[in-house]
Amino acid sequence: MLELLWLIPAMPFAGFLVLATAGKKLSRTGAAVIGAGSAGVSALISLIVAFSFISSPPAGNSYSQVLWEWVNTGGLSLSISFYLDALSVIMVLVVSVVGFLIHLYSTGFMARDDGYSRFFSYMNLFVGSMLTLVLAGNLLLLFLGWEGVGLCSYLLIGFWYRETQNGYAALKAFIVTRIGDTAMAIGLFLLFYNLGTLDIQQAMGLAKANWPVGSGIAIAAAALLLGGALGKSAQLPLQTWLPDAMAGPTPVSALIHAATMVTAGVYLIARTHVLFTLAPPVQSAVAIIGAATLLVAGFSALAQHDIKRVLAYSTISQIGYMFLALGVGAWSAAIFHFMTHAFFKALLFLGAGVVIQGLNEEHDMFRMGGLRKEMPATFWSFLIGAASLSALPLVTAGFYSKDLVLWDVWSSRTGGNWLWAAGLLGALLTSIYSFRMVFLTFYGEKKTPVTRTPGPVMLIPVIALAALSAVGGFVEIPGTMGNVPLFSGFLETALPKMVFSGVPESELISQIIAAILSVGGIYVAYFFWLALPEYARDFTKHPAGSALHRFLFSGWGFDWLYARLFVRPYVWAARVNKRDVIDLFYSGIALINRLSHYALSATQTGKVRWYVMVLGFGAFITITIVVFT
Amino acid sequence: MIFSVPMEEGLVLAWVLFVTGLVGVIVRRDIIFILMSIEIMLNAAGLAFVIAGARWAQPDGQVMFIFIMAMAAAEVSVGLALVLQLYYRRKTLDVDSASGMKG
Amino acid sequence: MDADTLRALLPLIIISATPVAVMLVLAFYRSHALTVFLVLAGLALSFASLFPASGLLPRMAAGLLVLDHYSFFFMGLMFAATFAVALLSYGYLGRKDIFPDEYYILLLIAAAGSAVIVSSSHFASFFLGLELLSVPLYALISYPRANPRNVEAGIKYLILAGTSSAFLLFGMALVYAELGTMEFPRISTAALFPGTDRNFVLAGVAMIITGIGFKLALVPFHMWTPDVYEGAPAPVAAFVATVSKGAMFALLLRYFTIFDIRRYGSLMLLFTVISIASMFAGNLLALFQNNVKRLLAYSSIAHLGYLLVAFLASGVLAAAAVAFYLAAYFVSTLGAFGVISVLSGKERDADMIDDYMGLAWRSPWLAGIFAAMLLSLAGIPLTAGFIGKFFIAAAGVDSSLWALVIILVINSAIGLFYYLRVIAALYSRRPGALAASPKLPVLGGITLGALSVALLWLGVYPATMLEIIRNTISRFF
Amino acid sequence: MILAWIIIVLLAGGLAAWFLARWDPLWARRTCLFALLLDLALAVSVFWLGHIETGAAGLPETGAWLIELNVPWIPQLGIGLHLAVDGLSLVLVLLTIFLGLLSLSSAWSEITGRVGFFHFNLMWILAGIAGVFMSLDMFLFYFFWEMMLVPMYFLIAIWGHENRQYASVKFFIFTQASGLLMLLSILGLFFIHGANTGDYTFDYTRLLGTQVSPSIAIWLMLGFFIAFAVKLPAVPFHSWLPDAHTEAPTAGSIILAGLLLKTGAYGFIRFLIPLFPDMAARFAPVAMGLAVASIIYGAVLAFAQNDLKRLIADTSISHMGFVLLGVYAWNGLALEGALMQIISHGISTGMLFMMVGSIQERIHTRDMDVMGGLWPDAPRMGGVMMVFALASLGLPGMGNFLGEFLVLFGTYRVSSAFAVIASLGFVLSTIYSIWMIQRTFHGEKRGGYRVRDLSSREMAASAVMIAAIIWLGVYPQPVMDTASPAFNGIQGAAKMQKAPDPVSGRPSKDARAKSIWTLTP
Repeated sequence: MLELLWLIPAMPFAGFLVLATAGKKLSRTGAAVIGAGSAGVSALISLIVAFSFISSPPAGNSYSQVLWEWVNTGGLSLSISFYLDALSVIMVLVVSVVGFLIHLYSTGFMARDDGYSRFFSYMNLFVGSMLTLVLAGNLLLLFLGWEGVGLCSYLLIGFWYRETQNGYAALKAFIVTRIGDTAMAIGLFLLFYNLGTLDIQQAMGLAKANWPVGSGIAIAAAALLLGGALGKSAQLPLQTWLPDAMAGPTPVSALIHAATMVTAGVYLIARTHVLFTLAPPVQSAVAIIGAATLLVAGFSALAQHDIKRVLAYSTISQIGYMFLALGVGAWSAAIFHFMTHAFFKALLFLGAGVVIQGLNEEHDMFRMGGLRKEMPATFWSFLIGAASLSALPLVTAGFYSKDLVLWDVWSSRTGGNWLWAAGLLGALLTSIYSFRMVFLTFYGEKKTPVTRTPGPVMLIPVIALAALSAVGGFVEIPGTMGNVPLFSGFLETALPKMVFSGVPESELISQIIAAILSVGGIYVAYFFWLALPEYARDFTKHPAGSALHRFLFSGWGFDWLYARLFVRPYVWAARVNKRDVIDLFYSGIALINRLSHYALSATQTGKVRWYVMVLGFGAFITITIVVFT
Repeated sequence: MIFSVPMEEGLVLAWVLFVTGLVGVIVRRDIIFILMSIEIMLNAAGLAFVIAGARWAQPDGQVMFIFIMAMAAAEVSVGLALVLQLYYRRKTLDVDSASGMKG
Repeated sequence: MDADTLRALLPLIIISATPVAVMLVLAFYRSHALTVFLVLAGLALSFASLFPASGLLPRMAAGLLVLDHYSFFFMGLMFAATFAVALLSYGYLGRKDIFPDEYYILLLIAAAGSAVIVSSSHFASFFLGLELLSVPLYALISYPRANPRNVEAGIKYLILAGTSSAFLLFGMALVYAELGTMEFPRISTAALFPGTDRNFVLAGVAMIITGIGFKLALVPFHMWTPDVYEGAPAPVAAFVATVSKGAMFALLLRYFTIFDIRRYGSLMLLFTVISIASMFAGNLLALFQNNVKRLLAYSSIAHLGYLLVAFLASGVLAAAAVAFYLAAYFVSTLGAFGVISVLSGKERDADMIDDYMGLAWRSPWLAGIFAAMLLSLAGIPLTAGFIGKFFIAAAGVDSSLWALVIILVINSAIGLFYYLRVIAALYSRRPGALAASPKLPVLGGITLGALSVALLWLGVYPATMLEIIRNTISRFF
Repeated sequence: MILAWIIIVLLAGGLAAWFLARWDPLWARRTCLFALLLDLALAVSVFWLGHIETGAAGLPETGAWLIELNVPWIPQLGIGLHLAVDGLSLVLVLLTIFLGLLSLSSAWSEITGRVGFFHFNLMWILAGIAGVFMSLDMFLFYFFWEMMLVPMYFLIAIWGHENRQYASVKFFIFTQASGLLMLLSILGLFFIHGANTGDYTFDYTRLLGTQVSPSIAIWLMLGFFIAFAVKLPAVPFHSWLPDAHTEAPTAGSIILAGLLLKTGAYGFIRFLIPLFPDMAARFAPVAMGLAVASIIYGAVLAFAQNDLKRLIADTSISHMGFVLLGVYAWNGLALEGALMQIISHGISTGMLFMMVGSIQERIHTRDMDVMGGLWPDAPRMGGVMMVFALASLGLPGMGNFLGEFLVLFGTYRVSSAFAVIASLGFVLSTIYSIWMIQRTFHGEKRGGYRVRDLSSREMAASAVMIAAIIWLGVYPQPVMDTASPAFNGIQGAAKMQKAPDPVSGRPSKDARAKSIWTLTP
């Protein structure tokens, strides 16, 4: 059944084409059916393909399918080819299932919005591009998916194009990711020049064969690919665009800025893990960046008022965990955390969407409250999501994945106690801000009335995701509790095993510490924002406190820094040169001609005697030249 | 006896005559005087021809002088006709009045 | 003067006999059409007589004239140009409705003078031809005598021509004084042996160059050109711009090529300076000129500068380049002035650019021809001017006069501006002063048509003209 | 003889249109359409003829000419009417006809005054351009090179917008002056070849091997370089482009951007580098520096404009920088990339100008400060403009992306520094494209006007072009197969030494040890 592989990305693309061309004529339900339908069919096929891949794995645990020859000239031979192995099976499953659920949800969420078919065409294009990215057999096709995904995030962030703010947010997202993509493009050039091919498996094989560990080429290639990953996955220093990307509709944030697109960087590093193993300094850089990002984002999330910005910063932080795992070589742990994160983060966003629509577009958490009774189903699923985010021990999927990451970091050869400590601190922060969000929105007295309750079509995905967030973790039972490594076992066929250096029983210690921190965080959140809310309020009034609050609120001032460092100089340079300084040179020449014209025509006085004088003078010069030279 | 004035002095005389004619054309404002100065210049050239002819003892110089005289006469006659027209129009003989076209 | 020489002299004889015949006919019956018919017949006959006579060449006539293929080629060019000028004058004078009895006679005498210059090989014949050309021009330039500008132009030309003739004669006298001979060929060989006092000869040559420079309107001696072209009637201005310059340049080219100018550093320097100065002054003066006639005057100064570049290149290719360029320049200038004369009304010529505003939308053919002529002067493909400029550049590059050729390129770039200004006016949307759409006169239309066909023919398929040049000019070397 | 017919049909079509317009302007348009379609048929038949002649094996491998026509024109000077077509020229001729049809369709509604003369000029420009792409006699090439100017000048000067006089004269003088410099180089080559071999000819194939002493060769090469750099336009010589594009009518801008710029690029590939291979190799760093400068400068300039059409004109400077970079990288990949960039830039910028033309038709202004919020009124126009704005920022899946990437792949092999700086162009092109869309279609509506959406005819043309640009992006192989034998031929002609293709495994040690600036195909 693996031949159906090409249908997975083809269906959403087909949906996009139908909606883009005939969008206007379709009724709302027609658009919904095509939009959600194509995502659904794609999810179904990916389930079938995944099942057949797992049940009867093809030779060499990978299956590649070539569609047609894309470019074949001057030494570069590329074709549109899809490559399926364990890693891409999981990615395809997560992307298509979560994508379908979000499509279903958005049929309800966008019901009252005009541009219905336009929304679904962009969403289909996004799912199609993401699936192409995940299934790409060569790096250029991957780059095609990569840019397609960036384009859709631009289109969808700026979906409500009437407010210019959304436009600017979309512009910022596209440009920042584009900076990352340029780095990745240069990486591609370097790889092609040195390896002669862009086919991923071939390239990785050649790299391993020809490049010694730590060679300059490997470091350069890995660093450039890392640049691309940073841009797309919103890690330091290119993370400023994700919080502003919340300007888009909530299902967009759920699909793109939580579950799938932002993890494309993780997938890229996982896919080209050979390069990173060949470049240890770059791998440790990945870990350090991951750790730094998770702390920065964690702290910033604490100070946010807008519910979606909290989730945005939390996404940056959780991806920081994945980068941390990749950095220390725990490939399968990172992918596992990606899967669980996709479930509970999508759930949280969709829940937030329900809440926002219920309180007619109210985003500020401090003006929400007491929604426990009003929306019980949403409350419970949101709670499960938050618990899973803060890795509530044993019950939630988040616990299994995050603790696996923490333990791998602690016990890996290249990891270290500092990274582990950062991870723990991050875990604490995570549980604090997630339960701060829960208490502010669902507990306390009601500040704004609920005007709209979510329909069934919005609740089903939320509940489904809640189930996945709870159950999703059991796929990988850690050693201390029965050791059922289904997930990492499955991934071993594609990604190398984790290299342990630490002592096995330390896993229990790290799990206990993590559990204590997670529960402790919940209590801290309860203490500050439910029991003694005024304590938190006057903390922010205190001058030092308010300065810290503003600093954290603005995401550690990166926006302020980049505005001064890049944006303003570029705009100034463009404006100064609007008249095109080189053009002045040419108008200068024209001026010289004009002046000399007027000077010469002044000599034409019309007086005959002056003419004879010039004639005489001319004769005199002629004689002197002829006789005396 | 061929009375031989050394050629260089003759040419110097012709040159002096030529320059006076040229200055006359440049300085004088009255058209009649300008025409006269042109006559002087042409005769100076004629004199130079005669001197050259004398030096080489060939009649060519004098033949050329006759040509020059004929041409000078033709030119002056046309010139005077034009001067009449100008006087008829402008009631003045000042050559600077005839400077309508410039620039 | 045996029979063959007489037959060889036939063209000159016919061109001189025609004015006499016209005068006699005028005495009996004064009709404009008959006069013009006779003139055209005379010119055509003399042009036709060139071909039988060419069998007998080369031949010296009475020591004064040299009749060879070179002079016959240029004679043909002069007669053809005069033919065109006569045709244009018929329409032009017809509209001025004054009886042009002596106009055509003077024109023919001037044409005869130019023929004499082209074939002269002796100071006397050169001087005679020059005066035969100049004196009729004094009258022709101030011909209608109606408005004051004509008389003013005539007087200016007279005074300056007189002065320059004096210079020329004095130069000849000096050269004669020193070398004892007045034939050009012997002069160019005589000047070589050291005995003679070089300063006198060089001073003489310099003064001759001054006289010639005046006639060719090269820069230090160009002051008269704009006023005369503006004042003179359009056909006469065309005659001055083409025939008088062409004849003089033919003579200059013949004798200075034998004289092998390259050996005399000072002459090379002089002509280089003059050429550069003419190019720059001609183009710069014309840049923002609003009077079309003055603009064409300045452009003709610039074109003479371009011609000098080929002249300085000296060689067979350069001579062919000069001949072709002169032909192209003749056609373009006659065409341009032809359009002006066709458009000129009763009281004044159509010489301001505003008269030409939006002409293209009222009489597209006339505007098309004028634009084609201007593009040819600018050197744009499909026109003779392009091939001419290409030839000049080829000659320049061949004798690697790189500085001159670069300046040629810069100047033709500057020159584009004012040609485009006129074309822009032709095709502008605002209607111009000449509101009434001018009825295209039959005769004028035919000449302009013939000229534009010649322009395109030379521009697109110049091989035939090159063939003619090859067996006339190149045989001379 | 077909090649001569392609040009004659265009010329005759122009003349016929001019006369017919006196009775009914529609007939003028129809004759032009018919002439172009006939030409398309002729060009396509050349394609099949090429196949038949070389058997089914497809186009000749060694870049020999598909069809050749060599008739003496001015024998005294060794000038012949030498038209020939190989893969490269054929693709460019097809592009000429294709964009000619597009500009005709845009002029269908926009041009109402003096229709006959307009179409006459239009067809004669196309004839001149087709002539440039096909002529192999240096004189004939120069003849067509200058012949393109006059009708283009008339197009801008008569049917242009407010500041058309200044723009048209500036365009004319820039191109003509640089053309004359090229003329001097051609003549220099002519005489040196004549002196060496005694065979005075302007024929390109015979001039190819001339040995020119380096001191002269540098000047001859510069003459060509300036002429093509002005036309391309590269940075120091670009200032005519924004004016000419802004003031030209839509049809004029389409031809200017789509075709006239390409004659410069074609000149580089066909004439400059093969004629002076060693000098071009030594000059390559400077040229690539200029190319990169054009990419950056063009992008920054575009971002600063508030006149929409001027913005798109400046983007052409940036895109053509990639072509120049690809040409001077002078290897198979880079040349294919340059060709792809030429074709896709022609289509995308042509369509952008068409859209700007329709916007200007509706709201009579090009000033972006007044625009804004056009999307609700005209979603289809917004969609089409968005597609081509994305194409111009190099979105994968469209032709421009492939062009730029192949160029950079090729350039990286020659000098990585230039490739890295040039790829900065991706970010800058994103900035101006998205900023353009933001200020025209998104945001709230600033001017108080009602804009009607694209008519079905315009939508049909746009759909064809969108399909073309995406087809180029996703399946460019047919275009590349047509052109690659031509490039092999040209590279062979240029007798450049071949560096080892990095097939598999690391390129040989010495290939990397050589200085980075050596030119390796």
